[in-house]
Amino acid sequence: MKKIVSAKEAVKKIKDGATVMIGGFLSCGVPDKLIDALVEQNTKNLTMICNDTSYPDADKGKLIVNKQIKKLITTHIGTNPETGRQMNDGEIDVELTPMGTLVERIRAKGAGLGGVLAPTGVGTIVENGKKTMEVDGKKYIFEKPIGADFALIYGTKVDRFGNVSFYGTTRNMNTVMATAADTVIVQADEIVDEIDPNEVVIPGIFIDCIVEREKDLETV
Amino acid sequence: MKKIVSAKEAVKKIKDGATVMIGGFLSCGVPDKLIDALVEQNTKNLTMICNDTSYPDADKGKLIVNKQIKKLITTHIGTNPETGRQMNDGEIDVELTPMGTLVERIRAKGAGLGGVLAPTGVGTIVENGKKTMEVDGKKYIFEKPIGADFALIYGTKVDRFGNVSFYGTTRNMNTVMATAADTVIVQADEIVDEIDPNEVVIPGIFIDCIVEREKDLETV
Amino acid sequence: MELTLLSKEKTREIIARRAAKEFKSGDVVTLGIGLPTAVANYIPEDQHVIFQSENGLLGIGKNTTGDNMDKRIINAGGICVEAKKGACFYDAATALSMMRGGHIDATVLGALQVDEEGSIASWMIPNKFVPGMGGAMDLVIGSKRVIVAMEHTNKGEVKIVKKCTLPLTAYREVDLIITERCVFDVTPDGLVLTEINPMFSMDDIKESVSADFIISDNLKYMDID
Amino acid sequence: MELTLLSKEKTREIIARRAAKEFKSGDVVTLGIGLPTAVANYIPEDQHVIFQSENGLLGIGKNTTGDNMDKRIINAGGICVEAKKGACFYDAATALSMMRGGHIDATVLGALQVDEEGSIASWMIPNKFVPGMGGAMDLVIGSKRVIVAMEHTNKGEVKIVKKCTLPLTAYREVDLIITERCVFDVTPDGLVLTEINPMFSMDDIKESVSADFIISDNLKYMDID
Repeated sequence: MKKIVSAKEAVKKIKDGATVMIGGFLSCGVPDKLIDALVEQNTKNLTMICNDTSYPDADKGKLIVNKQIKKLITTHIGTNPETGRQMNDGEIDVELTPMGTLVERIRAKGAGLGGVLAPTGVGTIVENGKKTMEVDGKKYIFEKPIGADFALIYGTKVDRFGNVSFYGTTRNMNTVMATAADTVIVQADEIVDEIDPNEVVIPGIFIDCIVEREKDLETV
Repeated sequence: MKKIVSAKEAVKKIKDGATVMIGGFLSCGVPDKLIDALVEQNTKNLTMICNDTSYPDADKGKLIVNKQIKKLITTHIGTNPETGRQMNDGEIDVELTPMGTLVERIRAKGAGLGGVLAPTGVGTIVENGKKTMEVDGKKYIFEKPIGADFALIYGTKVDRFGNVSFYGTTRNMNTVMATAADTVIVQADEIVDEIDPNEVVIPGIFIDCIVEREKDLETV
Repeated sequence: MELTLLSKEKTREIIARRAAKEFKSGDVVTLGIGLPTAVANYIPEDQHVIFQSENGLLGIGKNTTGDNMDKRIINAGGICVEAKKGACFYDAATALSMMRGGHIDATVLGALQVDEEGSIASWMIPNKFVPGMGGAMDLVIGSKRVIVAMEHTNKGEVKIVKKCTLPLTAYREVDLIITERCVFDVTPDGLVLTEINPMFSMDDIKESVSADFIISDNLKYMDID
Repeated sequence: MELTLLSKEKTREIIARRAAKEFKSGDVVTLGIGLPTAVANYIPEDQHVIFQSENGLLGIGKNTTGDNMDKRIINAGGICVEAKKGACFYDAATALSMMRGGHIDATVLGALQVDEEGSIASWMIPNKFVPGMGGAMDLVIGSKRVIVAMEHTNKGEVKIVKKCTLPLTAYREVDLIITERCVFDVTPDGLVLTEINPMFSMDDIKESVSADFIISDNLKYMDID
């Protein structure tokens, strides 16, 4: 049985300077209440690993606007002009990476691999500073695993064993991030007694604690 | 819409000397009717990539007993004494590989990666003849992608778009194999009109044609 | 010199309609954000083309509105869409494996520059416009066919160049370039002009393209109705 | 000299019961085929230990029989089992990621040989017995804790050796060795004998182990009832 806690309680262990992965594609499948609690807590100098920085007034975007992020590893910042401004003004260190490469790096960490060879970005600036290798006459970039101290992820339904199922396009990077952080906190739309074992997308083994969105302990 | 064909028809294109991946863990989640058709067809000199060689009188095991396999890449042959006999007598070339490494090699092929670094087998004979690399002070074995001409896989329910869902422990290597072969044939327990898009495990994009087990066109 | 014979709307329509002809039934296609998204509007009703997106949907249908909107089902542009019959949802690892692994038949995307070797720049103008590459690099390297669908020039600035000066999205991966004025095949011999919009002269094309190109023996007029 | 004080059944019971003490509630554990499988029988009812297997099941329950048997739900030994409440099914990529990626708290497996450095050989005797490694190499390299649970000797042949002579399953990954005669901790200083079956003398142990070992200051008797 996994601990069920409030969003506020869940993010308490995240200290200044921590590395945090956050699931979500734009504002879809994103643990918004966990992010709100992290904004409220005002933890600074975070390294954030995420698909995108959403919009300035939404979820991941709020952490940017509130200047809590020192380093950002992401694939797209086009929907949040404040990220671009902070980058251009040298306030935030942004590492832009191809989406597939970021996903594979996170997955490699969770799967205990020492890295993968990606074809993506060969012949572009993505190659800069990275080792390349030729395999059967084709050039690849060696990409190292990446993990985090915390992963904040979203789940549509989560059972008390930590098993997670999803509805719609909400899975995105939540699945790989669940495997690659020391502490994994899932925000559930709903905590249920049981999920059909055939419909579980993230096995409970990867989850540390659960926050229920609508019935958050602090807000009820 | 994917083609629905008989098992006999589905395996017709598999010619002597082809490389074939076959899903299943022992006799669970295995495309038994496709294998029966391949035994019936008596195609020889095959390279077979599979988790195990099952039992002598069952599914994958029949291909061994019928001496259709020239080369075998697998993780475990202990349940089929005939495989061991053929290996010891030099009748079959057997490459034994750790299960996780085989899965990752197949996945790498399907995912367009040039290979992965696996920690598994470091300091053992698995390392022999392979390149090793150190990453952050830890040694890894460089494992190359592996694909096949054909993948014969199992699905519990398959819809006409090729989407596959599973029941129980039948997924095993079927999911990765679906991504890594030129032609992917799925044997369905049942062909259904539609699968809830949230419950699809293998997206239809990876499937080429479908055989329905119980209502196989040739046996009805 | 900037030619302004066509409205913005008509320009986009010509490009999208032309790009839509590149598919056949059963093809799985990924459309980039912006102009390429409009390509879906010109696929014939009876042609079963399947649209895929990197946020986890195979079988993208129409945009949803009002009560049909579900914020848990979006396309890669963040717009709520319908999941068509036969659709499925999946995670980013699966989505990007589809893309990078060669399982997508064609991708249509916009560009800032394309060059005569088929290299494409689409994700940044240093210090000015840096949205990031998202899944574009994976798509371009992995798709069986890469189609650039873009306005011919950027307010008069040449976009089809000898060699891209902006940071690349991918080196030598483009197969076809479609603009409102013409169509180029990218071949091992270089760009081949295969179609021209009858509203433009060969000189118009030559003046608005800095890449070298060959004129096809079968040069045709583009359909602009 | 082979000591035959214990029946095969009693031998296995002593080992399995001792191994079962290594877990705490919430642990995720993988049990090897054969003797290690019996460990599950000695876990206290109130202790929520979760059993995982590489063929795709987290939450393995009892073997099923008769009408309850479902050939689509098996354990890694091919035996039909029950999926407990809270269980889930997954594919081989996920299963092996759990194992190799350090998500399994403990694994219990048998061995042909274990040596004083904690290396283990369990998957082949060249030209004689070559079942293959299956998921064992991934498990041993990835599990947080690796427990070897095996009969003390192979019909008198020493199994706890200075250096494994058989092909390794993993180099220096074993944490604990449990036999019917004794328990060894594998430490950076070498093997430490921590428990001894009161039916055996220290000389019995020394004669049946070719590895060097240290005797713990807190040496205890094993529970053999």
